[in-house]
Amino acid sequence: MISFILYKAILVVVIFGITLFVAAYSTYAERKVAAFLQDRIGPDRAGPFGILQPLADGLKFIMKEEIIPNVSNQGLFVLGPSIAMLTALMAGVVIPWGGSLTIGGESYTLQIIDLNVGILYIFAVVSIGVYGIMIGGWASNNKFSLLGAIRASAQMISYEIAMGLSIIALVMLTGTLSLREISQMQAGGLNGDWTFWNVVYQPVGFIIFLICAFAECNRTPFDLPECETELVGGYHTEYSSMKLGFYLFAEYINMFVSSAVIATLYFGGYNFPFMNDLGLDQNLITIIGTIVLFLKIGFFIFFFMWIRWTIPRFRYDQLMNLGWKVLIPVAVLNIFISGLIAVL
Amino acid sequence: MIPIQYYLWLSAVLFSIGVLGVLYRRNAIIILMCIELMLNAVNLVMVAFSNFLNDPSGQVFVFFIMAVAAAEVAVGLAILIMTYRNTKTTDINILNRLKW
Amino acid sequence: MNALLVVCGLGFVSLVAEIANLKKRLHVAIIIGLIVAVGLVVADWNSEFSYYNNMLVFDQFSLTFTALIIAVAIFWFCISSPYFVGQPHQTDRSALVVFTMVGGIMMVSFHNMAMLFLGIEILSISLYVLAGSNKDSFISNEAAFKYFIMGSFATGFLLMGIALVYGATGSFDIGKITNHIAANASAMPDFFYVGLFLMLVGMTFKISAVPFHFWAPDVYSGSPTVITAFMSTVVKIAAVVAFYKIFAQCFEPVQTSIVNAVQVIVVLTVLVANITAVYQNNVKRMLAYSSIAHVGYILLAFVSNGDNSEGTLFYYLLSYSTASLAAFGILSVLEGSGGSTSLEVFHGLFHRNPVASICMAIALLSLAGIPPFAGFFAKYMILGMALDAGYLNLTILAIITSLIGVYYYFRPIVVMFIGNPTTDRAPLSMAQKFVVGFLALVTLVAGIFPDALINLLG
Amino acid sequence: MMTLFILFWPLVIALVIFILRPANAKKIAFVASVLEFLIALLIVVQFDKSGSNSLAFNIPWIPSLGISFSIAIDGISLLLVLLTTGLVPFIILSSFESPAPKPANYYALIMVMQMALVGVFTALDGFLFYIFWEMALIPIYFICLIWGGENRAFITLKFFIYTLAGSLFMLVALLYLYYQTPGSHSFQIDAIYAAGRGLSAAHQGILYWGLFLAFAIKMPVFPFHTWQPDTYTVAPVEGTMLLSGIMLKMGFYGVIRWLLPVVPVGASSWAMTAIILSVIGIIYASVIAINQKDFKRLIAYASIAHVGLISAGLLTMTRIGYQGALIQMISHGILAFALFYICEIIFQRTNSRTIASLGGLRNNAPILTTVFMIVILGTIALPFTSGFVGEFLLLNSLFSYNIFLGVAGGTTIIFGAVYMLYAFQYMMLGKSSPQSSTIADLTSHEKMVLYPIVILIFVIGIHPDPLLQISEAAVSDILKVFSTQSANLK
Amino acid sequence: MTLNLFYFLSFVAVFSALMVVFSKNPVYSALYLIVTLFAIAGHYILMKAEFLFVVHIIVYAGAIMVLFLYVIMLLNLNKDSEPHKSSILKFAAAICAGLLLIVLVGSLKGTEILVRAETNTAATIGDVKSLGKVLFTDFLLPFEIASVLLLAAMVGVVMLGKSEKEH
Amino acid sequence: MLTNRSKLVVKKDMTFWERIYLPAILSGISITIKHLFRKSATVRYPEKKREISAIWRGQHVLKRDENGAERCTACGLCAVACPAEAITMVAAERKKGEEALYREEKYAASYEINMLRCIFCGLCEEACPKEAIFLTDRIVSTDYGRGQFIYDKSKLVEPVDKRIDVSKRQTSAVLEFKKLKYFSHNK
Repeated sequence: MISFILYKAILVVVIFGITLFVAAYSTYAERKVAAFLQDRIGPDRAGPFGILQPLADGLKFIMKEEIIPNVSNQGLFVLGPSIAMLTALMAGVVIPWGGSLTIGGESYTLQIIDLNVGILYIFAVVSIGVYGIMIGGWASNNKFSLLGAIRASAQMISYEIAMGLSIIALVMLTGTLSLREISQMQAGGLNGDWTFWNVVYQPVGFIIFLICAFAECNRTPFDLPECETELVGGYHTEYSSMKLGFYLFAEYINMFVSSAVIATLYFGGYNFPFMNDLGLDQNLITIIGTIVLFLKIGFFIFFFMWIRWTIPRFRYDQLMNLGWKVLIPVAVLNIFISGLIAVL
Repeated sequence: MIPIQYYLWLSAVLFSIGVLGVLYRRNAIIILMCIELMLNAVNLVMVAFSNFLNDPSGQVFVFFIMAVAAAEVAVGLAILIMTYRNTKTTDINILNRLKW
Repeated sequence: MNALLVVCGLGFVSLVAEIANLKKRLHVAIIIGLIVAVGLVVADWNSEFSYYNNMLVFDQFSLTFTALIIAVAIFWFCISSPYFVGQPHQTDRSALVVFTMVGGIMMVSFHNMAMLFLGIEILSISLYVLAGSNKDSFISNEAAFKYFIMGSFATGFLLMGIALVYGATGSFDIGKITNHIAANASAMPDFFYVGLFLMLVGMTFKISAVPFHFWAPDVYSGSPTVITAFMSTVVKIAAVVAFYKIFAQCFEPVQTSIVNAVQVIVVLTVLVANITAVYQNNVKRMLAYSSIAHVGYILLAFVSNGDNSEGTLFYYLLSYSTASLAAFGILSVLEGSGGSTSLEVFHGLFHRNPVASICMAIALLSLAGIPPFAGFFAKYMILGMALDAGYLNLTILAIITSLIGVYYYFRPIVVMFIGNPTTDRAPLSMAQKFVVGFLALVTLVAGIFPDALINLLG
Repeated sequence: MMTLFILFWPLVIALVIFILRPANAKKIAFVASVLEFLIALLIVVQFDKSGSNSLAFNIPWIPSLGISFSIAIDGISLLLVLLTTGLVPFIILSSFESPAPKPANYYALIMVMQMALVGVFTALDGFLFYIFWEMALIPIYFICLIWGGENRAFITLKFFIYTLAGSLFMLVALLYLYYQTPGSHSFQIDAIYAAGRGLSAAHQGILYWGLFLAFAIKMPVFPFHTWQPDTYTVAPVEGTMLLSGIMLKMGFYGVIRWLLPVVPVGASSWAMTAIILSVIGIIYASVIAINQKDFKRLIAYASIAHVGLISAGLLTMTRIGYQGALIQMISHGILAFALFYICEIIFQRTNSRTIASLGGLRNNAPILTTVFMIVILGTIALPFTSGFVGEFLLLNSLFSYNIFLGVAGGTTIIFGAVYMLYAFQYMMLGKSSPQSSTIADLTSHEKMVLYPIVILIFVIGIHPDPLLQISEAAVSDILKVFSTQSANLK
Repeated sequence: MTLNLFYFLSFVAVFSALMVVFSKNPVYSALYLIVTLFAIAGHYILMKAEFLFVVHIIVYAGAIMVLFLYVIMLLNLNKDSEPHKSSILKFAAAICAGLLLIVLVGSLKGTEILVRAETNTAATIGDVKSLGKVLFTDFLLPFEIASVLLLAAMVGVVMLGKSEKEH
Repeated sequence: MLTNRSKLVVKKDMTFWERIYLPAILSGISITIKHLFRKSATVRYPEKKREISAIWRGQHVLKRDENGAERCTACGLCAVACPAEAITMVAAERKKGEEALYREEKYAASYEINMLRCIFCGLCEEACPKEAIFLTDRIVSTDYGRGQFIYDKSKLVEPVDKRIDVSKRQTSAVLEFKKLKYFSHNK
C-alpha cells in the first residue's frame, strides 16, 4: 500500500514536472518555430541556442509588477488564472504515458489513474477550463476582456459538441472509454495481431478532433478570445506578471495535453510499429514507447505551431459557421457511416 | 458506507434551498439557477436510491433529467435574450411584471 | 405507437420542408399526416400494445385519448393557418406544434415515469417557445418567460416526487409501482407519501389548478391566440389525462390519501377561477380562467372516481376542447392584426358575421354548461358522479360556481348580439367557418347523443 | 307518433326558417303553428279520458346512464300543450303588425321555444324534462336580449342566471333521486316517483326545497320574483307573452308533475311554509301593483299576484286545488296574453305606458276600450269569465286548508279589482291627455287576435267542464298517491 | 474517512447553495452554483457513480453553467438591479421553503426501516457498461425520445434566438 | 499595377475542392514548412555587423578645418534645406582671440539637430557652402528620453583629437557634382 502511494506520488510529481517542463519549452519552441518558419533564428541569447529562454521568461513574469485593476473584482481576478492553470494540469491524470514497468516483481503502470471513463474525464476537465477565461475576463471589468470571455465561452461550447461527436465515432470503434484500453488496442506487431492506428479507421474523426482541439486550446486560427488586433489581449488584457504567465502557461499545457490525447486516441499512444517483433525487454519497450509517445506529442505541438504561422485567424461568424454548420454535420455523418461500416 | 438517509437529508436541504431561491429572489436568471439546484437535489436522491436499491435505472433516469435540464436552460436563456432584444435594455427590471 | 411515429415523422418533415422549399404545402401535409395518424389509431382500436419493456402502453384508454388529441389538433391546424402560412419560422412553428403533440401522446400513453417525464418536457419545452413565438410583442415574451419559469419549477417538484416514489417502490414502471403499493399498502414509508404529494403539486401546476394556477392567465393572455387555443385544448387534454393516469391508475391503491388534497384543490379552483373570471374584460383572459375552472370540474370527477370516470373524463375533455377550440378560433380571427382581445371585438358580431357569432354562442353556452350542448352533459355526468360518491357540498359548490360561470360566459354573447359593430370586419375564411361550424355541430350532437362517446371507454 | 310530431314539428320549422331565411318567415311560422294547434286539437278529440293513453313514446337515449327519451301526453300535459299550441299562433299573429328586425331569427327562436315548452309538458324522464326545461330558457333569453328594450343586457342576464340557478338545484335534486333508484339507475318518472316516496320525511323535505326552488323561481313565487317585473318590462311584447302566458306554467306543471307526487310527504310537511310564501307574494305584489305607474309593470306584478294564488291552491294538494290551478293556468295564459297585447297596442299608438300620462282613450277607441274592459273583468275574476272559475276553485281549496290563508288569498280579488279598475279608469276614461289623442281604434288585424280571446274568456268562464274532464283522470292518479302516502306515514 | 468527506462535501454544497440564493450579484450566484455542482459531483464519486460524475460535470459545469455565465455577461446582468421584493414576501418565501424542508426531512425519518435490496454489490451499477446496458435495453425508447426533446429545444432556441432582421 | 504580383479578383463560385479548404490549407502549410529549411536571414548583430553602403547616411557631424576651427558659419542654409525642419541654430559673432576656434567671423553659438525628426536625406550636407556638415556612417544610438535625441554641438562637432573621416562619402561622383557652377561658392 505504501509503495503504491509512493509510486503514485512519484508518478504525479514526475508527470506534473514533465508537463510544466514541456509547457515551458513549448513557449520556447513556439518562438523558435515561428522564427524558423519566417526564416529567422528566434531567441538564442539565454544559454546556448537560447535554451534558457523559458527560465528567463519565467523570471521576468515573476519579477514584473503585479497589477490588479482597481475596478476589477479582485477575488475573481486572481481566481481566473488559477482555474485555468488547475484545469489544464488536471487533464494529464488519465493519459497513459507508457506501458508498465516491472521493477522487483511489481508492475508499475505509467498512468496516474486508469478511469474507465477516461475520455469523458478529459472532456469534463476541458469543458470546465473555460471558466478560467470567463471568470478572468469578467473580473477584469474591461470591455475587451469581457468580449474575449464571451467569445471564449461560446467558442468552447460550440466546438465541444463537434469534438464529442467525433469521439463517439471513435468509441463506437473501440468499445471502451478508457484511454489505456484504446492505446492498447492500437498495439501489435507483425505476428498476426497487426493493427493500424485509429487514424486509419477514423480519418474524418481525426480531422474534426484536431480542428476542435485547436479551438479548445484557443490556438490560431481560433484565437478569437485573445486576438490582439481586435481585443487588445482579449480576456487577459488586464493581466500582468505571473497571472498572465499562468494564462499563457495554461494554454501551452492544454496544447500539450491535446497533443497527448490526439496521439493516444488516433496515433497509437505509446505504441510504435513492430514493437512486439523486436524481441526487446518489456521495460525497454515501455521506455521506448514513452519516448515515442513524446515524439508524437512533440510532433503535434509542432503542428499546432506550424498551423499558427500558416493560417490566418477566422472571423467570428466564420468560426461559428464552421463549428455548427460544417463540423457538427460532418461529425454526425461520420458517426453514421462508422456505425454503418461497423454493422456491415 | 454512508447511510442513505444522509443523502436524502442533504438532498432535502438542497431542494428546499432551491425552492427558497425561486420564491425569494426576483432576478429571473437566479431563479433559473435555483431551479437547476432543485433538479440537482433530485438527481442526488435518484442516485442515492439507485445505489441503495442496487438498481441502475435510477441513474439512467438522472441522464434524462440532465438532458432535459440542458434543453430547458437553453430555451430559458433564449427567451431571456429574446426579451432583452425586444426591450433593448440590460435591466432585469423588465421582468417586473412577472407577478407571483 | 404508429400514430406516435407518424406524428414524430411529421415534425421532421416540417423541419425538412424548410430545406426542401416545400413550405407552401407543409400545412396541408401536416393535416393529411394527422388524419393518417388518426386512421392508424383507429386501426389499432380495441387492442392493447406495449412497447419497449412497457415504456409505452397503448390500451383503449391511451388510444382514445391519442385519437382525441390528434383529432383536436387537426381542427386546430385548420383554424390556425394564418399563424403559420407565410409567417417567419413557419416550419419551426409547425415542427414545434407537432412535437408538442408527441409529448402529449406520450403523456396519455406512458407506462413508465421516464416516459411521463420526457413527455411532459417535450410538450412543455415546445410550448415555452411557442408561447413566445410572437417575438416582437412584450406580453408574448413575458408569457413565454413566466410559463418557462413556472413550468420548470413544477418539473422540479414532479421530479422530486418521482424520485421519492422510486425510492419507496424501487421502480419507475407504473405497473410495478402499483403492484408494490398494493402489496405493501400499509408499510409504505412516509416519504412515499411526501413524494406523492410533491408529484401532486407538480401535476397541479401542469394542469393549472388553483393554488398553482397563477401563471396560467398571464401565459394564456400573452401567448399568440392560436397557441392559447392549443394550450387550452390539446395540452390540457394531455395534462389532465396524465394527471388521471398517475393518480387514479398508478397510485390507485393509495388514492384515498390524496383525494382530500384534491378536494381542497377542487374547491379552490372552481371558486377562485370562476370569481376571478368575472372581473376580466379581456376575453382571452376570461377564457383562460374558464379553462382553469374546467380543470376544477374535471378534478371533481377524479375525486369522485365513479364507475365510468374514464368515460366521463373523455367526454368532458371532448366537449370542453371542441367548445374551447371554437371559441379561441373565432377569437383569433377577430383579433386579427390589431391584437386586441378585449370584449369590444365581439361588439355586434352577430350583425357582421352571424355564423361566427352563433358558433361562438354555442361554444360559450357549452362551456357554461347549458343544455343541450355537450358541455352541459359533461358537467352533468361529473355532478352525478360527485353526488353518487357523496360529495353533496362539492356538488352544490360546483353548481354555484358554474352559475357564476354563466355570468361571464354570457358577457361576450350579450355584446355579440346587442352591441353596435365597431368595425365591419369579420374575416372568417371559408375553411375557418367550416371548421368552427363543425366544432359547434360536434358540441351540439355530442350533447344530444353522448352515449357512444361515453361508452368508448366503458 | 302524434306526440313526436307535436314536439318536433316546431323545431323542423325553426330550422327551415333559420337556414333558408325566407322573406315571409312570419307567415310560415303562423301556418306551422296553426297546423300544430290543429294536431293538438286532434289529440284532444281522440283523447281517451280514462287515463290509459297511446300517446306515449319511449326509446332509450343514453342507456348507460339510464336516461331514456320518454314522452307522453296525459290529461294534465294535454291541457298545457293545448295552451302552448293555442297561444303561439296568436302570439305570432299579434306580431304581424310590427315586424321585428331579422324576422327569420325571431320566428325561428319562437318555434324553438314552442318545441322546448311542449317538451317540458310531455317529458316523462327526469333528465329529458330538465333538458327541455333549460332549452326553453335559451330562445327566450335571446328573444329578450336581441329584441328587448332598454338595459336589456343586464336584466336578461339576471333573468337567465336566476332561473338557471333554480333549475340547477332541481338538477341536483333529480340526480339525488336518480341515485336512489334501484339497480342501474333510471330517470324514468315511475322510478323517480318510487325513489322519492321511499325516502324519509326529512330527506323528502330537503328534496322538496331543491325542486321547489326551480319551480318557484319560474312561476315566480315571493321572494324569488325579483327578476320578473324587469324582464317582463324589457322583453319585446311577444317575449312577454311567451313568458307570462306559457313559460310561467312550466313552474306549475313542475309542481304538479315533478314535485308533489315525487316527495308527497315532504311536500305536505312543508306545504304551509310554501303556501304562506305564496300568499305573502299575493299581497305584496298587489300592493306594489297599486303603486305602479307603468302599465306593463303593473300587469307584471298582477301576474305575480295571480300566480301566488295558483301556487297556494296547488300546494294544498287537493282535487279542487289541482283542478282550479289547471283552469286558472289556462285562463291566466289567455288573459295575460291579452293584457300584454293591449298594453302593446296602446304603447305603439301613444308611445307611452305610463298610466298617468294617458287618459280618455275611450273617446277615440271605443272597441279597444270594450275589449280591454272584458279582459280586465276576466282578470279580476268576475263571474262568467274564465278567471272566475279558477280563482273560485283555488280560493275554495285554500279556505278548506286554512281559513286565515284563505282570507289573505282572497284579497287578491279585491286588490286586483282595485289596481286594474284604477288603471282602466285613468287610461280609458277620464280626461284626454295630449299623448292619448293619437290613439286609433283596433285594426282588423288586431280584432282578429282579440275577438277569439274575448270569446274564449267567456266560453271557459261559462262552461269549463270539458277542460276539467280532460285532466280529471290524471289528477285523480296523482291524488291517489297523496292519500296512500299520507296513510302510510300515519 | 468517507464520512468525513461526506460531511465536507455536504457542507460545501449546502453553503454554496445558500450563497446562490443570497448573493447579490448574479455572477457570484452562478459561481457558487458551480461549486455546489462540484460538491454534488463529489457525492457521485462517493456513491461510485463514476460515469454519472463525469457526465454531470460535462453537462452541468461544462455546458449549462457556461451558458448561464455567458448570458449574464452578454446581457451585463452583473449590476444589482433586482427589483425590491417586499420583506413580507421574502418572509413568506422563507416560511414556505422551511415548511417544505421540515416535511421532507420529517418524512425521511423513517428511512431506517428500508431494507437493502441485495448485498452490497452496488459498486458495479455505476459503471459505463451496466448503465449502458440498462440505457439501451430497458430505457431505449426514452433514450430515443430524448432526441425529439433535444431537437425540439434546438429548433425552439434557434427560432427565438434568431434575429428577425435577416428576413 | 505597382508590382508584377498583383492578381485580378475573380468572383466565381468555388468548386467543391476549393470549398472544403483542406487542399488550400495543405498547400499553405507546405509553403511554411519549406521555409523551415531555408537559411535564416538573421544577422547576429552585435557580434556581426551588416555591410553598409559607402554612401550610407548616418549620424551628422560638424567638421572642423585643418586647424581645428569649426567650419560652420551659421548661415542657416542647412536649416532652410531641411525638409523635416530638424535643424535649429543660433548665430554669434566671433570675438577677439577666438580665431583658433571658429574659422569664420560668424559662428553657431548653438546648433541642434532633432534626431527624431531627421530623415537622413542629406540635403543639409548638399546645402552647406562651407562643407561643415556631413552625414557619416555612424548609427544614431538609442537612448531613454526624447530629450536626449536633440543633439547639440557637444554631440555633433567632431572632437579635435578624434577626427571623423567623411572621405568615403566624398566619392568621385560627389566631388564632380560639387564642382558644378552652382556650387562655385565652395571654392
